[in-house]
Amino acid sequence: MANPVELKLTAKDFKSDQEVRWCPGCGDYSILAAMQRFMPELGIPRHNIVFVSGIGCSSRFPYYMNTYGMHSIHGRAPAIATGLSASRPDLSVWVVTGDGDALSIGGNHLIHALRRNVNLKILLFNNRIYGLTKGQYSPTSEIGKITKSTPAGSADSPFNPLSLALGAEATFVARTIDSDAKHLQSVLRAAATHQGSAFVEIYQNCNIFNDGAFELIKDPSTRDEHLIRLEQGQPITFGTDARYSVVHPEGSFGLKVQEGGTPLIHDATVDDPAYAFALSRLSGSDLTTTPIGVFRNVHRPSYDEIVRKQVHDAKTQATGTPEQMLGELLNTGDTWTIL
Amino acid sequence: MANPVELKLTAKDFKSDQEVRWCPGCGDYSILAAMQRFMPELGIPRHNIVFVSGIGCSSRFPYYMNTYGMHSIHGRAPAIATGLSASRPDLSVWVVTGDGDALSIGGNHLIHALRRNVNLKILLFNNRIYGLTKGQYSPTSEIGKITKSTPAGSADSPFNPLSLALGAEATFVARTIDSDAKHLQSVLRAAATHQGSAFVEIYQNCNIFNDGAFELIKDPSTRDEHLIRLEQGQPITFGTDARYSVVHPEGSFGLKVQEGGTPLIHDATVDDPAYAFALSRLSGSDLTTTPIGVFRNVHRPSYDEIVRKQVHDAKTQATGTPEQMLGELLNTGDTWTIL
Amino acid sequence: MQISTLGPEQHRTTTVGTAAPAKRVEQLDRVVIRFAGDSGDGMQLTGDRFTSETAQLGNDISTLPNFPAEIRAPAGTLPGVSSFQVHFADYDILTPGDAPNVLVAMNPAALKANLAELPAGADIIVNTDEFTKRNLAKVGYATSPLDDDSLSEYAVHPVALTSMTVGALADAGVSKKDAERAKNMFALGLLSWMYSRPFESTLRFLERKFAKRPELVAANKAAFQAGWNYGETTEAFTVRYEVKPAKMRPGTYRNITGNQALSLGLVAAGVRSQLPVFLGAYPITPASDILHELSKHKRFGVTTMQAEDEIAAIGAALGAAYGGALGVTTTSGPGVALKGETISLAIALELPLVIVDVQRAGPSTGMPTKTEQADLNMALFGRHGEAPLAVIAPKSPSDCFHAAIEAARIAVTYRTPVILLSDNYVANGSEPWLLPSVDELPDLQVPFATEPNTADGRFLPYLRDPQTMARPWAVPGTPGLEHRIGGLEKADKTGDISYDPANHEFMVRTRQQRIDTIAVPDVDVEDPEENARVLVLGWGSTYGPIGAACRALRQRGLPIAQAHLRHLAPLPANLGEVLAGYDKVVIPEMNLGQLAQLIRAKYLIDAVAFNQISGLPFTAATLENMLEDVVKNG
Amino acid sequence: MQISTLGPEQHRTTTVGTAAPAKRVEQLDRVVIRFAGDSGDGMQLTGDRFTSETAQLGNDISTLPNFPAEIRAPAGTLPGVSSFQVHFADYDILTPGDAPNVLVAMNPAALKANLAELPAGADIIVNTDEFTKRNLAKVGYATSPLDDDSLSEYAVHPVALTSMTVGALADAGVSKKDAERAKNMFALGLLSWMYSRPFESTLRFLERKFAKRPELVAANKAAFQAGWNYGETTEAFTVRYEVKPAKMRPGTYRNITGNQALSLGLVAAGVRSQLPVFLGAYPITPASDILHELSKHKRFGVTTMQAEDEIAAIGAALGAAYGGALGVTTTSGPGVALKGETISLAIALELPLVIVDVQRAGPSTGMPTKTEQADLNMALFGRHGEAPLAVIAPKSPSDCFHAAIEAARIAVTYRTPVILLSDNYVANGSEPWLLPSVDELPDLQVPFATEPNTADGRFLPYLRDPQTMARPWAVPGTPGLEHRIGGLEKADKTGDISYDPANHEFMVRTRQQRIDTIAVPDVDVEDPEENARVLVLGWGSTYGPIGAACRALRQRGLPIAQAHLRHLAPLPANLGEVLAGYDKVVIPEMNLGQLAQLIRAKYLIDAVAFNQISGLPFTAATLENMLEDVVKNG
Ligand SMILES: Cc1ncc(C[n+]2csc(CCOP(=O)(O)OP(=O)(O)O)c2C)c(N)n1
Ligand SMILES: Cc1ncc(C[n+]2csc(CCOP(=O)(O)OP(=O)(O)O)c2C)c(N)n1
Ligand code: SF4
Ligand code: SF4
Ligand SMILES: [Mg+2]
Ligand SMILES: [Mg+2]
Repeated sequence: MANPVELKLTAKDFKSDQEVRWCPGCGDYSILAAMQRFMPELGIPRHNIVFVSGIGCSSRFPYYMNTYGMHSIHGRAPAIATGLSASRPDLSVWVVTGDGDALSIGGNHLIHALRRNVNLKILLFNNRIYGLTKGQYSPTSEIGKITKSTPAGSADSPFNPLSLALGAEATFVARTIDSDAKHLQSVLRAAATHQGSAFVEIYQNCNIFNDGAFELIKDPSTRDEHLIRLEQGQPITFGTDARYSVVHPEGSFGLKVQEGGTPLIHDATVDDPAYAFALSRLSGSDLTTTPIGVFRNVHRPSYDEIVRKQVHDAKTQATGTPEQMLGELLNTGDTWTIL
Repeated sequence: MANPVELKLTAKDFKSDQEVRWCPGCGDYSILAAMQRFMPELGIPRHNIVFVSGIGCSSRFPYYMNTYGMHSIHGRAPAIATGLSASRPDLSVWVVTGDGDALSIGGNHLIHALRRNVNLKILLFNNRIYGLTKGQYSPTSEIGKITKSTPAGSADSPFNPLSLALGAEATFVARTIDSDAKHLQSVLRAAATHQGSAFVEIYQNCNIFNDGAFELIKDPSTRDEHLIRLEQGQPITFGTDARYSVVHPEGSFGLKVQEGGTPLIHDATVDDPAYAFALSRLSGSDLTTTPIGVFRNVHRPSYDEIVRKQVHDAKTQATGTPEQMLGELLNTGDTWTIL
Repeated sequence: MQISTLGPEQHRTTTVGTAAPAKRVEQLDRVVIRFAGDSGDGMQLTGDRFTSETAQLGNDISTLPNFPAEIRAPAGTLPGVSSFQVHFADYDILTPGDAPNVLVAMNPAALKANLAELPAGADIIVNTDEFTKRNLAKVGYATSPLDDDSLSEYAVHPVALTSMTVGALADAGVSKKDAERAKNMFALGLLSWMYSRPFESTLRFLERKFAKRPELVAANKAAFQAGWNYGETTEAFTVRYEVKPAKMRPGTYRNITGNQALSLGLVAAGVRSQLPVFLGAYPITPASDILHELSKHKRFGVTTMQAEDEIAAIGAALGAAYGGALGVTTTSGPGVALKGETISLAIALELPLVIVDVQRAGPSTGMPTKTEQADLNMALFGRHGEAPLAVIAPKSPSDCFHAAIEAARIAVTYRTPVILLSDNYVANGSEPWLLPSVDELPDLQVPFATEPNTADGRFLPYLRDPQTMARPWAVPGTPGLEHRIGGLEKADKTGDISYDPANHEFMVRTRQQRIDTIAVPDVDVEDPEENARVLVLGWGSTYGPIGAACRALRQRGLPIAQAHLRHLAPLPANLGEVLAGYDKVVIPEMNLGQLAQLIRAKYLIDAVAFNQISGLPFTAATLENMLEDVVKNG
Repeated sequence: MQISTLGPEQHRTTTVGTAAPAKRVEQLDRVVIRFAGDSGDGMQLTGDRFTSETAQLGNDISTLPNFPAEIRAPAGTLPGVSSFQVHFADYDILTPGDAPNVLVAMNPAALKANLAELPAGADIIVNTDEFTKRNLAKVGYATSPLDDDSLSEYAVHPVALTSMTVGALADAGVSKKDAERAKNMFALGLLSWMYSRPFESTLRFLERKFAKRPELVAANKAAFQAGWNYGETTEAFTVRYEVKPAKMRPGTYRNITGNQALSLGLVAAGVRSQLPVFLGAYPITPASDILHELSKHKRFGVTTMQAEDEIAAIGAALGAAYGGALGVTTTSGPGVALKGETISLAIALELPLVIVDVQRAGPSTGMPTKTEQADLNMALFGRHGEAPLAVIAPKSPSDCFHAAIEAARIAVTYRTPVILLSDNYVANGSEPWLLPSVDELPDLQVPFATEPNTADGRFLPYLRDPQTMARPWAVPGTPGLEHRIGGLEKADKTGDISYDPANHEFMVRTRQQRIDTIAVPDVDVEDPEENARVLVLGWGSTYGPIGAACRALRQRGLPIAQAHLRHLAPLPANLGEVLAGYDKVVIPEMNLGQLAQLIRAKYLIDAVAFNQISGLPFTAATLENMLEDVVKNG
């Protein structure tokens, strides 16, 4: 990796020449700005960075980043990015996706990318709604949600994206919020340095079709009572004066929030995903106790690494030029010669 | 439900006239036999039972059951069965699928059926290989597995099907083994009575392409040292004379196996999935400590129920014959009349 | 492009107005008005209301909205412009009009985005309040077009719409923002005055819409009134127009869009078949509205499922069809591309299924809000193996109702998937619809199988009805008919798995024959004088512009015949004969010639393809020019 | 069906043998042998070995395996029969032969399953040991066909294959089971003797195969020897045959199947383009073997990824292509049906991609182990919107190598997806392949973009090469060329999102033109006497049977011309002219007339479709009969 100082990049360098076309007030703007400010930190030249997205409001993201980018088709970004990442170790590959794109049509590619641990940074902009198609419920919408497609209320329980990711063997799982640029960047930083798949859920406000979905944990008047900031090695407390603790009742597998008590010390590096899973269950649709930060961050060789090593080993053992090897390959097996 | 005694059905009644065409020795035979013996217990007339499958050796199952059945296309059985179940509450709908069918191409439909809690009994015959296409690795194959498509060893970590199902909000999750007819039937029984999605992983031997995959927990000489039978309300112990206990070390989220110690008491009805998740992590690819039985069995309204209630409520509130209502519907809004 | 080529010229007759004696009243036979503004300006609603008033008056109408591609593009920008065009006349019309006679431009962007389509002499009503430096700069106007002579060809009516609305509502007790928002009602009031529209329905509408906020009812009514009064009292407008009612078939009408009509058609098909409708759908523009609409009609036993993707959507619909429902899935091109494998399964299973493709411009994501007819080939051929099915297409917004019923009829009668090819143009366009009476609608009831179908008491799931070639629809739950079906090749009659070569040959040919023998009506030819040598053949949404162009030509003494296909597979039995009756066949399509290829292959005639693939419907003028050339020069 | 219609009649010349003086030796010009037995009997291996021996001898060869649909159907049943047919001759042949001259039947099922295809007079070698009551009953033989006169038309050679093998291996130190298993080597030994095959390669093969179990090497060699000796010594076989080497072009040959050749072609394309090959695939019959084969060639920088489904497979391949790899995805019909949406994206992105469809019988799951050509329409038209791409098809097993290279050439040169339509028949069939020398293979190098492409230093990702119309391949990692691409309609040159109608019209037509202007070789016509009035036009795997039928006709003095298309899109430029030169064009296809439709539409000629859709390749005889009729009766 090049030295960040040498590159002398600024946020502006990451702005493309395309006019940004989200609705005024959309949470996507904040994420874009945070990303553009974060990117120079990476110390990677712009041309070695690629954003791949699916379809959705969120998936317009690549157009606005002055890097390489592909706005692909609905749900397929993880698959496309897998091919790119596996064949191009020199690139930093980011996937931007929405709750519909990643969890509805693209659910299978997502869970397979995670289990493979492909070296992708996957940012899921979760606004709990289909924005681009103008307001149908999504797999993260609360049950009973009334939308254009569910006038009598939706009938399906939502996914908890983090639980799903953990069930799919994800090695890095985090959550952050569009409006908290500093936190967002801290999570991006952790994701960027993770080797393998980093899955980041970003709560994002869609002010047109699902306005205020995350208000409880954004509004300064309620936020502190509901938002739990996870910090590696730190006790998990929140509320004014750390009033509430997240505790692990004896004999229990889940977690509880209570006033006082001995708070759990957060450790994202625990190998057993049961811990992060328990943590992920703290937050339901109602957001009353919502952890943000890095839930899980463990090491497992990435798919790309293993695949490339296999190719590399085979190449190292090979002798001769490719042309010679090809000649030999064609001549393999029982051959005969007509003179 | 009709009274089972009245129906006077036997296993034979559930045998179709089709010649069974699995390889001699295939574990699928045992599962079929166990199912045919179990079915009369259900007390449901044959014509109200439907088996829907995808494609794979396992997916041939419906042809051999003398009920209604559909051998559909690869990976799509949960989606097809969802439409059937949601529109036909009177039917008992079973999905039979394989590790490739359910977890590879069909992964998305599976996790969505589970989150919706569609009233389906989903039986995943896990032989950790693609049988029908003659021996490629599957999403449950051990990492490093050498198969036709991975001569240098597979590069991806497998799914733990139960962890994945739990991450996808499954309400009923169980595991059993092809060779243990009694246990298999006990699990089928529990699944059949569950309202909503019941997800059952059945370890199944493919003696042609992955023979002996589960030998460790089948062979009488090793079985007892590795197989953990979960029984509701019972301590989780195994080994000769219940030598080993599954314990929950204080402060930990995962589980441990040790000699002696205070065994955990199994309770599948715990609402927080963190318990079942922890349990699911006990078994890795190597099978050294493999629980079987019902991991989780909790209640949540099924998708079908909610959807049908919405339709039912709307119908009850409606007045007039459908024809009258249609006439009114057509005449809705600003109309004008030309004389 | 001249307005005179748009069809019959607009005819004016000046009289003295009755409603507003101070103003001159001119009689027109037709008018095309385009309301254009920012996405936030409520232009769709304004257009809708104007349309409704016009409908009440008894004109024939055709409308076309034009949405921006973005949800909310930045205010005041060109991509943010939203418009609604309404064409009304005292005779029956076929299209929303090629070019507007009147443009209402709520801001500089709306003016700039639409100017190129205005014929010289058109009226432009502009909201001068929005012609600020900043707004002008946003769309790249160096100077205001209102101040230079760039609009000299047009009749420009500058109106301070925003400030006059705000002024009129000074005492209405609403916020300035709410007052400003009501400016579209001011515009509507003004236009309603100009074209002498009855406005009661609009007032009623406002009462309904703002039922929960009475102050907004009052404010919007006041804004409407202010606009009306402005027309009547100021000298800025000296003429008022009237367009007499059209002679339309007696009956009750409503104005309806294609997507609405299609949804109602599906509901009606459920009622008339006595089957519960099960819609499996995944949202996609421009088909989502069908899902939205159908989800409101649960009282008819309609179940709608928003599936996780298009494959699950059709899967669920197929599962429901297997269980005895009228299975439907609705989508657009990219969704159909994903459904191919499941459609192929439905063909093998021989189950009824209606697949609606509201076409949009492709390939790939393409232009989701634009129209196209380029999915015909995919509908016919987009599956592996020989996988024939029935394909039909509606020709106009209201025709979507009948097309949906016809699709359901074929599906349930012949136990086959049917693809219904709508497109963005008919889906979002609207026109008056003569409401059918329910019992005139076809009876779609088909019996389920209830008992064995062989002499020796067996049930053969692939034993066919000799007439329809349909296999029995034996739904789970039927005692004694337990059987298994699947995607592997099936033995004739028994449905058992079969690898027998002769059986496969038989089954492949049978599946094709099943489709070929579906009874579809003969195609009609419109050739009033029966002297045409040129036939225009079309399908789907091109019906309107083709029809308008043909009429215009005939009025100019150039004979031309028109035939329009509703059924693309199978083709009507008389089509070959019809085509053979003309020297020249021209096939205009919004693709690169897909129907033309089919016709050429099947009938070996040198049909000429005329293609436009711009995302926009043909204008009647374009077709008229092209056809004139063909008629005159062969 | 008579053997004499299979092509040139089998010619016999009796001489005194040299190798085995006691036996009569007959010279034959061609032989078709079918080895048939239970899945467990090793018939594929036996056939392979016989083929290899035959290749060593210099005959021309064509082979065709026939696998059961099940993995292991119950032993001894009809569905469990596995067979391998080999056709060899002293001249160049084009097909694996219509009907066997010799059937080796290892059990009653093998006899019953294959008997119908045997012409009268054929030799049948049966393993009498397996004709037990139980085995006979399994296949529904009431009495043994060896005991009644049902085989009286044939020359039956009853051989106690199993027991003689077991007997011969009594002292070999192997289990009875292993001894029984070696019976296929006994059969091979006998047949090798009968047809005077050189057997060294088989002995070497056994050494390799059982390297880890020397006792099995010995046992199998002994079984082979026993079979050979049985032929030589017993009186059961009085005649030995010889088939002289064919006159083949000088060079080194190997026998190769289509799937192997296709795999090697992809490796070669990687080497010759200096691009890493990235294969994204999901297993499916009959394409999986390409994935298996390519996964062995990592040393060439080939990466293979078994994806979670077909959509991910092509997605990954496209992602890799975007990154500068030679992206490939391999599948069969159901897989292509799933890939349509992504192919459409690849078309919009204008990136190179090779999509291999090894066709099988459809629709739906169909008959996975049977052949068909019914995916042509899907390849050409199976996507939403106007989504043109290049389509090519190999004509024989070894031609798959060159077709793969040609597909890669078009993909990388023109930056387009290319669909390569193989099928089960060529994929699993084999023939001798004259090994090309590596540097004769085309140079496929194309330059990546490295710098801005406008005078003012900008980079326009959709600025085209004037010759190829290809846009620059600017892979991520290239400094200064950062840009964004996607599936929405793109503005010409800049590639920015565009909803401009004129731009869309331009881009749609440009994408079509890009494909239409791909340089493909003219189609050749084989019409040796240049006096034919009838042309047979084919594509893909029908080449062999069409060619054999044409030769047979010509030998009978009936002139006929043959043209075969490798390129289906674009079609060769001279095709229209070629077709116009004949009175009648006949198009045989293993579908319901898909190419025929294309040809009729494009050239407006009354081409006659001749279709067989049984899952089996045409026999030369079928085509010869049909064509004879056309040539004679027009
Ligand atoms: C194959 C396909 N199906 C459906 C669509 C329509 N579509 C576009 S984006 C989208 C969902 C958007 O929701 P989400 O991923 O949450 O993104 P958001 O707009 O909320 O950021 C849908 C259904 C499509 N483009 N392609
Ligand atoms: C769309 C599609 N892709 C691929 C296939 C080929 N295929 C059939 S079954 C199968 C996997 C079988 O594995 P699994 O589900 O584990 O079932 P098993 O045979 O092991 O019981 C595959 C890849 C297919 N039939 N359809
Ligand atoms: S619709 Fe919602 S998510 Fe989309 S741009 Fe607008 S505010 Fe953002
Ligand atoms: S291949 Fe394996 S899973 Fe399939 S039938 Fe044979 S033994 Fe069973
Ligand atoms: Mg969203
Ligand atoms: Mg399996």
